[in-house]
Amino acid sequence: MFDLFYIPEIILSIGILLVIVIDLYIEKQKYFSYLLIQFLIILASFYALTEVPTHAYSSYEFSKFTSLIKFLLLVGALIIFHYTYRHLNYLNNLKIEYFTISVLGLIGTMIMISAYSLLMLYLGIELLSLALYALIGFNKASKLSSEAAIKYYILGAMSSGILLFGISLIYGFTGSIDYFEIAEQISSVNNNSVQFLGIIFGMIFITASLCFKFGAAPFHIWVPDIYQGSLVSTTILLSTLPKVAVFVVFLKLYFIPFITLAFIWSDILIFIGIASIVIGSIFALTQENMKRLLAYSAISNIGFIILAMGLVTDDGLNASLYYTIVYSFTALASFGIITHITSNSHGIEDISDLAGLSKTHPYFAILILITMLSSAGIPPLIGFHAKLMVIQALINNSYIILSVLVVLMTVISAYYYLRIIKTIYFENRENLISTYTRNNILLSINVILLLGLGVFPFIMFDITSYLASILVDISI
Amino acid sequence: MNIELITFIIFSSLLIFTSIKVITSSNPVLSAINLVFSFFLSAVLWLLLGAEFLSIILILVYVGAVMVLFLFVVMMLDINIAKKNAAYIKYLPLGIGIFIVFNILIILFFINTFENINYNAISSINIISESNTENLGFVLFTDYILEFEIAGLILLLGILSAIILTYRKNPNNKYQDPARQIDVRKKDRLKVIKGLKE
Amino acid sequence: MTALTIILLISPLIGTLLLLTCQNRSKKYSILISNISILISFLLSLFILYLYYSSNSVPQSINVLTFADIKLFSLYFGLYIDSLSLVMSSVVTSVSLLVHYYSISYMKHDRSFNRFFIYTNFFTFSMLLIVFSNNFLQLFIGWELVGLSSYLLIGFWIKKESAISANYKAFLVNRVGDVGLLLGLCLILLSYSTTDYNQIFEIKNSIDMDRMDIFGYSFSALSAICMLLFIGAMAKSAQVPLQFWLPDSMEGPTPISALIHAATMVTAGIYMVARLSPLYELTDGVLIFILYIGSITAFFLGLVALVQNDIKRIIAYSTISQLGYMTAALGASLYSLAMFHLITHAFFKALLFLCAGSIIIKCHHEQDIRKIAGLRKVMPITYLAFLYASLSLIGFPLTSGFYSKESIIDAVGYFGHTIPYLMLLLSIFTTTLYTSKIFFKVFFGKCSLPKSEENNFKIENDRQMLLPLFVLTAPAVFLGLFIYDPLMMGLLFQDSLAANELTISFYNNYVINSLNFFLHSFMTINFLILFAGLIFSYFYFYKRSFDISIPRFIRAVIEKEYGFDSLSRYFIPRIQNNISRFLWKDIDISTIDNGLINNTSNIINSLSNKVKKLQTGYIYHYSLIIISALILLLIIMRIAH
Amino acid sequence: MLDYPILSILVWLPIIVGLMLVVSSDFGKSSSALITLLTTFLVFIISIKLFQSYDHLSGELQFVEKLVWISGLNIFYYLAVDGISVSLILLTSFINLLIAIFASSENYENKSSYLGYFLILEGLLIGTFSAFDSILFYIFFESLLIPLFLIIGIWGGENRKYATIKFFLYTLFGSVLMLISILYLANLAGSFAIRDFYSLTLSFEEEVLILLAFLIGFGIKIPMWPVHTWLPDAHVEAPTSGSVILASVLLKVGGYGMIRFLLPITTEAGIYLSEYMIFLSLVAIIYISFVAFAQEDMKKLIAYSSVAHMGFVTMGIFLVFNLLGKNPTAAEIGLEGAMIQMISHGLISAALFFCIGIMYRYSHSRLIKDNYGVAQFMPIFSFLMIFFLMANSGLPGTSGFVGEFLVITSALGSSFLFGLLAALSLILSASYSLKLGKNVLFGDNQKNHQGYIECMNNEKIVLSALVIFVLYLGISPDFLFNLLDKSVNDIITSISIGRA
Amino acid sequence: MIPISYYLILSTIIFTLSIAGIFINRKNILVLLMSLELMFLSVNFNLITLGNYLGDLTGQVFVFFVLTVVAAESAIGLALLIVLFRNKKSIDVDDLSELKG
Repeated sequence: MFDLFYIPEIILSIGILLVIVIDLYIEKQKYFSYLLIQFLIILASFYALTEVPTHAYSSYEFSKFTSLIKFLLLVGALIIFHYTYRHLNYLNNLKIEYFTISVLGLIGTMIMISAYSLLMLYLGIELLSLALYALIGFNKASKLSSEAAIKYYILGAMSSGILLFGISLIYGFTGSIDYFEIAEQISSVNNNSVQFLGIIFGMIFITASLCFKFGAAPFHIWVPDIYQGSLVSTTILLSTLPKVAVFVVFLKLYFIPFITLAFIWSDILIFIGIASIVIGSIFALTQENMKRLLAYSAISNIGFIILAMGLVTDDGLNASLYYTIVYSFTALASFGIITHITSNSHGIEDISDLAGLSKTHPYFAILILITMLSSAGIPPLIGFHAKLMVIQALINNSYIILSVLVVLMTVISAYYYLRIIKTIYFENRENLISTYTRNNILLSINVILLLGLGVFPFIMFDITSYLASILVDISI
Repeated sequence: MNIELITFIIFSSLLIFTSIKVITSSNPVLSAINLVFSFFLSAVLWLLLGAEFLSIILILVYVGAVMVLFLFVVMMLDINIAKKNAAYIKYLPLGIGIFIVFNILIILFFINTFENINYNAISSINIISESNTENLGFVLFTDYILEFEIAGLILLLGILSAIILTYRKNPNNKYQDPARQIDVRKKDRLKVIKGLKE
Repeated sequence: MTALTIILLISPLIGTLLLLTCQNRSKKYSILISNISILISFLLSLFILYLYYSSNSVPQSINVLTFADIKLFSLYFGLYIDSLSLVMSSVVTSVSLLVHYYSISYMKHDRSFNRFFIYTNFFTFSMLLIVFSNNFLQLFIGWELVGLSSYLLIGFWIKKESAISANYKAFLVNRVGDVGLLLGLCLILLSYSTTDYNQIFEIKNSIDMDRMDIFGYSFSALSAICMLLFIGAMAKSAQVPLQFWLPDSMEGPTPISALIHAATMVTAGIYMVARLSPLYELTDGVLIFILYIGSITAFFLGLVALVQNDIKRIIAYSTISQLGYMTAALGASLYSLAMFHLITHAFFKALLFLCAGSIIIKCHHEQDIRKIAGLRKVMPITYLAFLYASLSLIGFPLTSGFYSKESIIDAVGYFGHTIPYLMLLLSIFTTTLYTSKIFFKVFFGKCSLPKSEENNFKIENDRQMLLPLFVLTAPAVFLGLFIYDPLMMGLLFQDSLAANELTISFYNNYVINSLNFFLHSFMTINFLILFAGLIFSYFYFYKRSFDISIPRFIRAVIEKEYGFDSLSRYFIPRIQNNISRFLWKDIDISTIDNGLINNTSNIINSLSNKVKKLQTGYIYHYSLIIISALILLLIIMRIAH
Repeated sequence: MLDYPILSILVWLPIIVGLMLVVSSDFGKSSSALITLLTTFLVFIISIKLFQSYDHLSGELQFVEKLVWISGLNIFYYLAVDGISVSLILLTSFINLLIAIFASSENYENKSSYLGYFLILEGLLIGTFSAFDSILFYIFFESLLIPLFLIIGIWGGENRKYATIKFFLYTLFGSVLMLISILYLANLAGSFAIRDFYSLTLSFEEEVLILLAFLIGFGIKIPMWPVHTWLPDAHVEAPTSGSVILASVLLKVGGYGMIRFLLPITTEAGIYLSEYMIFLSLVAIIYISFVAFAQEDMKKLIAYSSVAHMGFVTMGIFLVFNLLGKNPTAAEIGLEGAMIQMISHGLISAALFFCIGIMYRYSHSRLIKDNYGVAQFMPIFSFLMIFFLMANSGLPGTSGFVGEFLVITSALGSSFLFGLLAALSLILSASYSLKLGKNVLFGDNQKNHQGYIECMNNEKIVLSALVIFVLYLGISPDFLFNLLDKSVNDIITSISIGRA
Repeated sequence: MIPISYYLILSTIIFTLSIAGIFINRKNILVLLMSLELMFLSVNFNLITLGNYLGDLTGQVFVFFVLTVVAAESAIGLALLIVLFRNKKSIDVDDLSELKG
């Protein structure tokens, strides 16, 4: 049982305990602890890739798919921590606990990804959520931060309750919490029986809760407030790692235990997806706050992912995977840039703070330009290909009207991305923006990837096809 | 009508009553006390369901620790007793409405009958002894060992977060910052003033 | 002959290009280049004309240079050498040469001396392009280039407000005609798949039967084409209702008025119809239309000349009226007569204009005849030249104008076109009146010039200005007599014009010969009217023995050019402005841009602003939304399953 | 055939140089201008080489470069040219060369990136004209927005923010609908290659919807009435060179797209709707001419005139539908007319925008009333401008005439009314073009507040080059016809065969 | 035996009561936290009941973990509450609306 196959999680768990202890003794040398954590993550990611698991704990899945996703998460965390360290350091708010809590949350995401039973899933989600509650409230001096934290806490706990209620229903009507057994059970249930209805109810509860975690409309309501209230470094974490994890949870839940219910959840997901796209686009239109705007943009992006997933086809699955990875890339870049730009020693708050950035910091201006255009889905950037794949999947499944609606929303959403570009490039107001570095190689690579992968989209396409193929291997 | 049913009816109606009190009472202390009552009542009902260990845990952990924590916070924060304001009344019908809709949706469904459910493939049920605690302990440390470990992580996280969130240096404490002492330059301290010649 | 013709044609173009390159050289270069190039053309056209007649050549159509030859259409530079084009080119180049020579002195004080010659040379080239064209595309190109040079020359004085509005108007009105011409051209291309005159003449009959729908009516394709082409001619030759640009074009330098707006360009329409006479002969109804247009123009625009006071404008209206005669002749299928009048008119009208120019220069750019008087003594040469030109214009027996004009009137009457005949007859009277009006007012009475200049006989004007007057007098007075008989016998344009037999029959049965015609004319009503006109004007303008008050209403109508004046000056611009503003402000900006486009974005924006309020920030609202959504999903599922 | 990938070079050379210029702000003004000049010149030379090596007797696609781009989706990196593409590529490289020459004397803040964006734009335009994979086409088509957006937004006029956003969203709106059609077609065809779409059999309803989507997409780009309102705003705010490239090349993308997509794919629907579409074109020609007449801003006037001239292009294209059964020759005339009109308008509008830019330099106003009596001070310039205005009003002997003439001929082949209405443009275009000349160039400007002086040598070179080409195309459009003939013919025959 | 539905209905009522508690409450965040506790209680009820019905221990194991997690969660929640109180000097729900729009 204690084989080394769940090494990344174990490494991180044990390592983080060590860091907590070590940190107590070398309180002043924060950089050392930080390096230690980064080293841990690198080690874990190394093992995540190299160790090909041979067999599995019944409620914990190991596969190429999960290892790859974990690897991506770890790399993401590495980058995020890199930004975070410098950002917090600059804001004089650096505590090594921030990283330890983050790492625990990271473990939570990994558990979610590997979870093969509802209990494990619940624990993973909670580990992540608890970490996020703390991280959001981390900026103790800020009213907004604590307000956001308490909001997220109450709503998050409520959604946990809903999740649990759903789980209990599923457990009650199938007699198991193991994905595989649930799947078997559901496939043998009569479509018209009461039991079936109960399972559907349970599934809806779970869906609602997961959509909440995902930030999909109409369960998105917390997203903008929380994005705005928390530190940028928390926002960047919040908008990337949990999304990927929840996405994988979605995939695994819907494509393993609930696959026979696809005819029901596909409609729900499509509805939720469209609602997210519409709400994300429309609400974002008049936002003044940068993080808030990006939050709505995230909602709309999540909508694309869910929509593609709701198609229950190979190309839909492919598209959603593609979109998720691209979205994470883009979010990493956009928030990453914001961590580097500060105004009056605070993080960038309003879009108008960015006015004239192109004159004072052309490097960052170009980065934002590319990132925003990619988010808007303008070719040849990678964001375009992501949207293209989703729309193509929609059309291949004859959802023409929906696809028209979706592209119209894309046009609307393009407006607010353009507004940012407009502020940066076309306005010459004086600003007090300062940056603590002239450039950042990681950030540059990240942004160049948005362009490069857009010109060579087949790289990304091959990766996702591979991921999808190994995912399908497992689920069927 | 057997004794079990009577117990159930009494305790469950009490439970509902205390629950309503929890959410409606204007004084948070009262709410907390009612919540404690609810936990007690639940523990009894859980006993009826044969979950002895959990009912003990509920009382020990919840009433003993969590609810005390709640009360502690109530005291610490020195919160005024809230008045029932107009908004409360305004939203009450909505609350009742949702309450009813939700209940109709689910309760009707439950009433419909929960019997005759056909479970095809239930995995093995690990019952090794009569004792609920022993059984629980067994599965916890065999089948659910990984989850158990994770629960440990969660608790660690809880501790860590609670500390990091609430801990603050007392601003009244006077202490020296050695780094700043070392960093001092002469010109920061010494200011040469050219005086007027007398 | 071909090579010579090419040189003839190219010479003014080369002149233009050379002039373009010597922008900053002295005036001498400009004078030399421009005049010599035209001189070459002139001499060559006379020479080729001589060659043509002496060697009894037949008309030939030569494609010289192909620019584009695709199966769809071909654009080539071609020459149609026959008596018609050669005679026309002789007229054009001779008038052009004289005007060039005249201009040397007329324009000597102008800063843009060189530019003037660039334009005139270019104009001559364009005109020759029309004259020698053997296909419609080349015709159209020449046609437009002529319009362009006219545009540039009218607006030659770029600082003069009236001039630049006049050239704008002239170009636009010409464009109206061009629409007709272009449509005709396109139809030709569609129907015949060629634009070559000869090819079209050959297959005209087979195509004639083709019908085409225009606004629901069926027309013969050929008639439609001819009609459209004539609309082009109407604009260029200033026929009602597209005549109103011509008086305004008098804002240009006077030599230009002589060259372009009297002698050459305005006759391009006449020339074109004559050139296409084989086609026009086959049409039904179009010729009648032409006839009526012509006679209406001749009569009514002559009347307008009566009430004008600007010397150049009077002559301009006279030009329109005379062009009406030519058009009427075309309409009566008397193509050679039309050409004849074209030729004579070119000379005497050019002469009139040059005289006017001379007067204007002498009077320091005073053009109002009420303020000019008594120049007979001061400008004897101009006086004489003007006298001869006027006699020719009014058709005094034996002059060129007499032969050409009387023949047209008599022939129109002879062939039984009563109403046009009457209008043409009456217009003799008006012609006489306005001509005498200028003549008497300008040359008689008390001299209007300051005393110092009055007695200065020696310098009437520069010699360069007077020489052309001398030279032009000859053809203006005597040319008619010389070519009348051969022309009427159909010898002159034998091969080029259709329906010569009509003219010939008229000649044989009515005219007999020129002398007979001269004698006979004294007995006709024409002469009576002319004579009455002369008597009347002698007493009215010279003796001032009586005064006629024309009713104010009629006077107003005539002065306003039957409303065309207001139409062109106020209504059309105002309508266009109003329509434009309406379309721009009300439809484009208000309806489409603000109404549809910006409103959409505004609606979305305000929608966003409104729905944004749903995000209240209160936890209970948030939880309410989440729970409601959950319940909604549950209800939907409950209903669905 | 050449043994090197000439199209890829044409596409990527300017893009790469442009990116370098954009990213590195270290280049000085003069060196960046020199680099741009050299690059555009090189591209121009290469495109001439392309033109020379192009075999115009063969209707096949030439210089094909086809690589798998995204294998799973059958998306190809598929560059090729036919006659239509070659002509437009020539136009693009020529206009860009002129812009490089013109811009060499202009003074802009951050000039190296300014020029860089133009180079990127050039590459993308060439890519658009040579892409034969629909997604590749779409990518180039959409990417065009980015550099232009920045050019107008950064170096534009007062109201540039509004104009750029409007321009961007407007065109984006059109193109996303088009994208849906492309995806739909690709789903049916199983491939994204444009030529594979031609052989699809679509139901009538499908065709109508696809046609409408394409019509909106390309109609906005070209732009057609009533979706033209972005153009005047964009033009007014754009810097001179921006206006030039926008008017002379970018609008052509719409027409090109119509010929590539609309004509062959949605033939039946096109025939059904042709009268409405021709009506729209006629509205563009007449209505917009009136609107142009009312303008007080020189650039707006020319912008509206562009819309009106593009009306001829769309009309020529849509006439093909109308004439397909009736009169194939006239259809061919119409399509060639449309193509020639595109090229010619590219030259003439470029010239006019250059002219306005030169005047703006002195008067700092684009309003007609602020520019007065220019001819007194700038005779050569005025002469050239009058020439271009005349060309704009379709004077025979200039290129402006040929296209209009062919389209009107074709229209007459369809119905007299169409021909007549189209021909009215002769009057209307003259009325607004000459009004501009009359009010701006002529008149007596005693005071001369503006301090006009004759334009600089590089500007003279630019304008004279345009004069030469306008005249050459007007007098001897043979080479263009030869280039286009086979391709146009092929399109029409393939449509006819497809119907039969 | 008491029918299983009774328990389920009871738990559902408590669940709904707790949800109603979240949005009826206008004043005090603490009560919200207590409502949440009530919610988890009802869910636990469900799990135990169903586990009992199925004769399966999984339900109870689940409840065990839920109790653990909720304990940790309440700790964090209360900590956040304290931070909030320090910042705002109030834990009124109505004061929690700086983030909106």
